Amino acid sequence: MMNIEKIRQDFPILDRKINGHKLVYLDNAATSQKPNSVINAISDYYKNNNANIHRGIHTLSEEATTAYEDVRDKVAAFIGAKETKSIVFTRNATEAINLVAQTWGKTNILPGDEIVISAMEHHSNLIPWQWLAQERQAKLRFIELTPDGLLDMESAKSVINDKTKLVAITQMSNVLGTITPITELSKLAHAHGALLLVDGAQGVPHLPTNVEEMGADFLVFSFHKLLGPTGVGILWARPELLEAMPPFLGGGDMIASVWRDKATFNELPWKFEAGTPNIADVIGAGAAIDYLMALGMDNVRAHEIELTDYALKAFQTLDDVKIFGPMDAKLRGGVISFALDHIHPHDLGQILNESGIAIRAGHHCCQPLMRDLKVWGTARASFYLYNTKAEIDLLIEALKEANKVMGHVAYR
Amino acid sequence: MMNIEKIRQDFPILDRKINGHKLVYLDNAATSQKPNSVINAISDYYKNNNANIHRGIHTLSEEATTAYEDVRDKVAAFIGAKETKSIVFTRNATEAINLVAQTWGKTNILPGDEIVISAMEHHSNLIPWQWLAQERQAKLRFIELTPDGLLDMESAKSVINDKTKLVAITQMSNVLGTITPITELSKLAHAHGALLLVDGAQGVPHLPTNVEEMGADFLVFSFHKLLGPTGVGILWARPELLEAMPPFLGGGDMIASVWRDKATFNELPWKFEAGTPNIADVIGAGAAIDYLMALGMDNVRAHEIELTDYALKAFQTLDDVKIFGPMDAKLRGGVISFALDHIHPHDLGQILNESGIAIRAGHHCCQPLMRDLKVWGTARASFYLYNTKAEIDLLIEALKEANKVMGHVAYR
Amino acid sequence: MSLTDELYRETILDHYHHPRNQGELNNATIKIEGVNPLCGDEITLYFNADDKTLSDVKINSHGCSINTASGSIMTECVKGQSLENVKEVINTFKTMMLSKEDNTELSEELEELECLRGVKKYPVRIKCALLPWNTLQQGLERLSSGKTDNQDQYVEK
Amino acid sequence: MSLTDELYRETILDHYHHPRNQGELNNATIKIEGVNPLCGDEITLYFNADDKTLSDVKINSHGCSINTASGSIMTECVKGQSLENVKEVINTFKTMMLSKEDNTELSEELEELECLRGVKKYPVRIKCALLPWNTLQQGLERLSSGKTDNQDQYVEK
Ligand SMILES: Cc1ncc(COP(=O)(O)O)c(C=O)c1O
Ligand SMILES: Cc1ncc(COP(=O)(O)O)c(C=O)c1O
Repeated sequence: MMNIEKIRQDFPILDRKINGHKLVYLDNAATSQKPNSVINAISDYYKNNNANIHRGIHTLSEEATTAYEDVRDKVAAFIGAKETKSIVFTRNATEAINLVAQTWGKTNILPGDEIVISAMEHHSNLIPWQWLAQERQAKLRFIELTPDGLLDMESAKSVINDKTKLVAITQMSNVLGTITPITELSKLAHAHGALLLVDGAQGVPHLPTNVEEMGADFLVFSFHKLLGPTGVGILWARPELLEAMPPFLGGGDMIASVWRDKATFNELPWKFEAGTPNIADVIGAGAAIDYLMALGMDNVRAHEIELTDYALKAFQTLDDVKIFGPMDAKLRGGVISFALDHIHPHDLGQILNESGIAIRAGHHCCQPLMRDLKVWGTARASFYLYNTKAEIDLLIEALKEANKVMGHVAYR
Repeated sequence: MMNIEKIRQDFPILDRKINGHKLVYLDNAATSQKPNSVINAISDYYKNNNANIHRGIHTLSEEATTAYEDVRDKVAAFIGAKETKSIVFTRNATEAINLVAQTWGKTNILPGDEIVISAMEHHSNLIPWQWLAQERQAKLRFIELTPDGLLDMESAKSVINDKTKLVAITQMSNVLGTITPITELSKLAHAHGALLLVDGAQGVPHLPTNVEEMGADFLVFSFHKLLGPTGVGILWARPELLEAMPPFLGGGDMIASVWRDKATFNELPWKFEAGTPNIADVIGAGAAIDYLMALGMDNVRAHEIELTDYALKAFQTLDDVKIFGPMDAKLRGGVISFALDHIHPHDLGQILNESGIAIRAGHHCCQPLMRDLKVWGTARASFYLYNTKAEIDLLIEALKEANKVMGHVAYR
Repeated sequence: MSLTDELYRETILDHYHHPRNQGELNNATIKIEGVNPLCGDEITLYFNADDKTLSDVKINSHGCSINTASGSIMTECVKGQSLENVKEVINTFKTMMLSKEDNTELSEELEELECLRGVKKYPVRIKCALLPWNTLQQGLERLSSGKTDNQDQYVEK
Repeated sequence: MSLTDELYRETILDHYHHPRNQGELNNATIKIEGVNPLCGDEITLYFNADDKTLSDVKINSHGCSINTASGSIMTECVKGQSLENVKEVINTFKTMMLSKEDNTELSEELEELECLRGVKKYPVRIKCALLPWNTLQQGLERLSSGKTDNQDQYVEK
């Protein structure tokens, strides 16, 4: 069990007042807040060790290099990866997916091949595959959802076939909260000779994650959603895949020998890290992992199941509310998308903000899913380890208030 | 005139002790140190305003969006760009060059076309053009240097012709310190219908820079060399070029409307910023600009000319030393590459480190230039606004010491 | 009265719940979409016009109250007006929303727009209010350029 | 004695200034390059060998003192040795450089390697010392795989 009150003290922003109210931050699926240990890791680095890495022989450069490279080990341990060299630092999950599409994709996808994603993918796990499919005359196919918002495994079985070269799927939906059956999908994909890319942008911060158990071939995620700084994402891939992939961006650090007309490339993982990396934030990301490992991801997950269960029940006490996604907290993460009958999510977001409650409103970068759900957007409250049941009570109270402000006129 | 002692107090790392000596940081061409205002801008952001930007309606998101977007105005002002929408945030200069090569390049370079760079380009301004040239069956050509390390304008005139589509050139060499005649090159390139990309990674941090006066079409640079955080680079381009360029990476934030099988793209500059950007560090970068603007880039440059002049003269008091690059401080930046006859640069770097002096040793990501200079690497001392003549004296003293440690045996 | 109450003053709620001129125009001279990628608001605007007059206008809104109300009031202000007038109305409204000062005068015919003035205090919402107007403006540009291929999309910046 | 003096102890400087077995071997059984991309050190290693013995070896170094001395001593240690012995020498040296403890014993024939033990205190320099050995190791692998196309490059990790 985690002591939430103690945890909250590690997050300075939680003392922030918004419109006279204490901040209730329920926008964690967009980005998480950061503990002092992460903030301090970054400023300590700049105050004591800052230097460019890899190519330096002086003390600062050596310290910076060690600190930066040590985070790779931490990331590997955090996601159960066997080899440190399989961890590539990117800017964010989005860049990591683009990297795979532009290197693995362009060398492996041929005309007539099929790429399979799901109906609830984030634009970041859709656009790169749209482009790749267009460029390679391949086909992009979609696994549909069940009426209650789960991944439909019947649909998966019908779209994944021997033409499938890649299944790219979210570990947890950032709209519905749905957790997908990754291990099953992995078996299905592998049975047809396809690879599995897991978009862990939502999953890795909230669920215990092990790439070997999942049977993944690629995993991507972003540290800013995982208590870490902005500007750091991860691409993990099986080393033999990375070895075979051509480099992504060209420049300093990713080369071995360079002539005017040709170049040879560096070893893994540096082959994929061109130019000066985001050193300070990678070190900050290491502090985020330390923080979560000390708490234990099982405990984080348990807390979020408890919160989500509480919230789902509380929502049902409201009039005119519709919740999107599964109603069983064990099948989903703490991301609750909802609609009130007569209030546009955008208006709702603003009204809640008057009480210091931060939620998100809009399409959540999932426009195709919105089209399927026949809405233009949803309101979304999403939780993390520092959220409390008291905050959910405040949310529910404020939603009742909102109904008053906007009136109950049953039009449109 | 700048008060250097006062400036030094803004940089906490300068109090650092290395091997019992006060740090003498002369590795600024690799990365610069950061003032408190930059370090605090980042931690203040995480402590008070952290949220994901653009898509949020709550207060934190609005504050974060405003703070992030305001930096674009600052960058535009700093480099004399007329339109804020012409400023694209990237990870570093390297990514910015790759962006141009992969979007503008792939839509504009045809078989038989020529791309012109110089003999002293950083790998980051070489590899992307090698790839583009290979892919498009175009030709990569090189402007040579004069014997004293200046850009040879006769050579420029002979390689730039009507087949040239792009001239991509460093504003200042990170090895020789050479400042290139950008305005002349711009006229030459434009007279042949070619565009000019300026690699400002070394130039922008140290020289007053104005894209209009330079006549540039593209300018790239990195904030980590400019008092700013790691993880933020800039691509500036003439807006009509950016409008015509296809997007680079696909994902959240760079789209307008998305369907399962197609998408339309966002306006400039967001079309080129896929996924959650490095929000905190962009805000830190804004603080770096504020710091430099308050001092005035003319003053920064004047200080560095003074230091460089002093250093060039002091070096000449050493035995067996060779300096690479122009000997007139007005024609070069404060980057001094040198060799001692009997000491490998790598050894030299380590010996100086024993006295707390941080220099760099190696090929400085310019292997083709090293081959031209017929060396395997150089030692390099590089200055910034917080360096002093006293530090240069310490460097010279330590170099004399090094000659003793390694012995004067005139072999190899 | 809380800030929110002020924002959602009655006129806005009225137009939100009973938007005027909603729907489609068959065979419209111009059909144009407007999108705000940042929040996902989308509208489709239809109008009939010759080179002098905007004779009819309809809008299909799926936006928030501000967006819907702004579009609804806009249709009332421009329907049947000369193109010249329409442009002036657009200018007046955009000036009101975008100028730092808060002293744009609204004529009697435009006084319904008054209720949107409060939106200025909420910078993120200004775009919600502007989307219909910017879309109309782009539609007029297309009209005068003669390119009436009905393929256009206005993207809010 | 300062740390630096210790590092640059006489044996290293001697091998740095008078490297043994420097140069090229014409028609070598194996020619292989070794590169440390992080500092730019490059060596070219040549050796003659059948399936039992490494009969001759030459090295072309352009590295720092540690790199050059390490390569020079290596050639002395392995020249004329059975392949089995060579592999053992490589193992011994790599263990000495990479193990946390500092208790690797060096036999009499290898005692010249002793001078490189001090390098362990300078983690960035360990790669300088290892490059010739890793390159030799890769060369031996190529020998036993039968791929003697002389196109190989070992890249230090
Ligand atoms: C001239 C020049 N160009 C490009 C770069 C690449 O900069 P970054 O590593 O920040 O992308 C550098 C810095 O190493 C440089 O000195
Ligand atoms: C499921 C999912 N995938 C991908 C992303 C993209 O993450 P980022 O913006 O950090 O690249 C997000 C976050 O917005 C997400 O929720």
